[in-house]
Amino acid sequence: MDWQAFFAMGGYGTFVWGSYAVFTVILLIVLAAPMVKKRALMKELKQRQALARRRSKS
Amino acid sequence: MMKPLGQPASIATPSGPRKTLLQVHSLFFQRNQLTILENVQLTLDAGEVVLIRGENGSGKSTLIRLLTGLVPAQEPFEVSLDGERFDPGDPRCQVQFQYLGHNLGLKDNLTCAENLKFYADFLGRRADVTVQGALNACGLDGYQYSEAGRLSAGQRKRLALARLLLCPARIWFLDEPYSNLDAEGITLVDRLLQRHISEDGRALMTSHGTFVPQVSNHRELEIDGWTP
Amino acid sequence: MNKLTLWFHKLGSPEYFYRFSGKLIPWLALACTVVLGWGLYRGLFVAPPDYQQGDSYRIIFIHVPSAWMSLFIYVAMCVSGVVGIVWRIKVAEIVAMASAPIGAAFTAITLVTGALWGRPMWGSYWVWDARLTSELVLLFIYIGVIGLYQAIEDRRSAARAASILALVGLVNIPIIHFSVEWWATLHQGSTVNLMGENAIHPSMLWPLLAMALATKLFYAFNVLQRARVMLLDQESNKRWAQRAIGLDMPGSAA
Amino acid sequence: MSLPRAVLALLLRDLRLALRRRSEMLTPVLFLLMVATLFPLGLGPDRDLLVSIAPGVIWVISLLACMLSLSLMFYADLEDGTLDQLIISRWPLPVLALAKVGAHWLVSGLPVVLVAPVVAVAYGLSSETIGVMALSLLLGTPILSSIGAIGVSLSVGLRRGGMFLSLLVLPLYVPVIIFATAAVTASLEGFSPAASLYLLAAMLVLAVTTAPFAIAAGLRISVS
Repeated sequence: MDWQAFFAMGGYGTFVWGSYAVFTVILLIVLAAPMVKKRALMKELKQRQALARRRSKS
Repeated sequence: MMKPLGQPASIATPSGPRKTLLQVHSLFFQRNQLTILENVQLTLDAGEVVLIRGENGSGKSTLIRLLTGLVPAQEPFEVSLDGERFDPGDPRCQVQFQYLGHNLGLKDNLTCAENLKFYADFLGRRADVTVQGALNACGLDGYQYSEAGRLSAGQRKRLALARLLLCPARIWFLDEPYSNLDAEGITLVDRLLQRHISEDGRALMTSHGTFVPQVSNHRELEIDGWTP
Repeated sequence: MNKLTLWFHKLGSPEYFYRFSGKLIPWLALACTVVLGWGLYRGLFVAPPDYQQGDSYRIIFIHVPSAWMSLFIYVAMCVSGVVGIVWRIKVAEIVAMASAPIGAAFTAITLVTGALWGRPMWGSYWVWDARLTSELVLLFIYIGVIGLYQAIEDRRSAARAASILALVGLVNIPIIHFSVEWWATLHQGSTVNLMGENAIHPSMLWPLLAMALATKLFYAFNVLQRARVMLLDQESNKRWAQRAIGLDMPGSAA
Repeated sequence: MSLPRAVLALLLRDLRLALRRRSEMLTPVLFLLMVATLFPLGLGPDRDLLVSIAPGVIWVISLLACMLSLSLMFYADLEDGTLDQLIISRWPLPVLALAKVGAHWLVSGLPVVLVAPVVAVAYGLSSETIGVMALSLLLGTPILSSIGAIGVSLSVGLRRGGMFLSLLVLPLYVPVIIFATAAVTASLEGFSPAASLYLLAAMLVLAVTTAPFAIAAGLRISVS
């Protein structure tokens, strides 16, 4: 398997790999977004729970 | 600081055996996860004024806007009028009620007469009341040609009340009718209410103040609003 | 109520939807990676270079599936939007609004890969080709829908408003596509077709279909992930939601 | 009490209001005139160039001129509570929405249609092409008003809805721009503009018959 030729993509390497890079990066961002949002939501709800507990004790 | 969750507001009402004409069952409303209204039971008989009292933000205005269909119901609630289903979205029912909210529905650049003339054409006019007659009845006799925008808050409220007088409706939904009115204005509201219920009409009104409608037949309900 | 509508009705309840989608996501993710891997392998390593375009045509394996997805997700968004508007089902509204960003992402991918492919083909990054122009307008519609959803405060009315805008857009998309197509041929004559209408060689067709399936699987599990988080956010005061994430909050609604 | 009378009352009320603020009525026309004079300043007075860009330039400026006053369509009604009265009245809201769109078009669309030929003369278009342009504007500006009204009804509740409006509405204007300018360009180059004008007319019928329902739905959301 001639890796050198493979990456060259018949001279269009920058365009082909550029496209695949964009594809991967955008989809990774789309993939990660809900996970980041869930972590932020959990943190906020934990704070609200702590506050609610403190308020219900006082 | 995150507002803590309060108890949902509910209206307790004596379920009298009398002829119930406008009945509301299990009304529920939630805004941004805060339950504002829950299991609201409400009856409104012909010839009666029901006053709903409660602090600001306790859901009074929301209740009225729900009943008039301005705010869509999140859970379907039952409203029946004379036994039939009262749907605020249905033209047959819309003909029967009028709504007066915080925003009075007046155009500042139109004169008092033009504002009322529009509603006479748009909502229909009672045969026995003219535009000028309504203005005079509400103490705005000299103002028919002055622009609504130049009136004082009290006078603008009187102009809105003139619309209630002018256009036919069996049910009045009034949100804070007493606000911005002086003592004389409040007696005007009471006079209009008295005349309305004497013609077998009915009115549901809200107020956070202490005034009680001086009319022959009224009932008070308390929204035990959630404590912020 | 036959089984299907009963299931569909149950799916409408947030708690059931949350649990049901939770079980489904791992399988969808697994299937997506498998199909994606196979498609990429076939497309990049096995498929022969094109006699005209050489290896630059391999961009087709992500450009075309993304273009299909940009439209597929838009239609899916409108369908769940209609369900949300007509029956006021919160889950449907959430699924519709969760789809919008994914659709916009695929539209952006289509545009960028189209430009990168156009450079070697036509010599410039942006060509007012009919499809690329319609795709650009579609991106603006997506941004409009997402923007409107963010701009309105109350989540339920925001979802309704954005769904209505999406439906208005849906009616306009064929008209836009037709008018841009007509406009492109009017001004430049039919440009060489990026994908070429000539019969695609099977060794190229299979990876293309595999990638199309992979992107759909990706959308499926990602939209469920997003919908679950948005559902938790909106139902955070409900006990079932708090139990689902291991919290118990005094004074929360049933 | 009949629907036509109510619709007429609404239309006349809006026109009377617009006439009370006559200066506001002039903004679309002044915008068209001012911006139309910027292009020759920017591109040079060369006659052939101006003639060739005239259809597209004049149409785009007219579109933007119509958009300027779009946000006024429902904003005042929401603020002063008249929109509530429209919604809870017994009259079908889509019909009332159409009346509002009609009133807005008479106030902002029609003046643009009347003034654009003047600008077209300044750009050196022949009288026959100017006729086609006026017709394309006459067919096109009502579409802009009705589609724009959908965007307005959805964003009227927002604090800074105006700026946001163009983002919602411009993508939907693409077909109108394409066929309207195509008609004028066709007549400029001596071809018959009939095809484009018919398509524009078809879009007008589609817009006027379907947009009101979306506007009504949007208004109900913005009010709640």
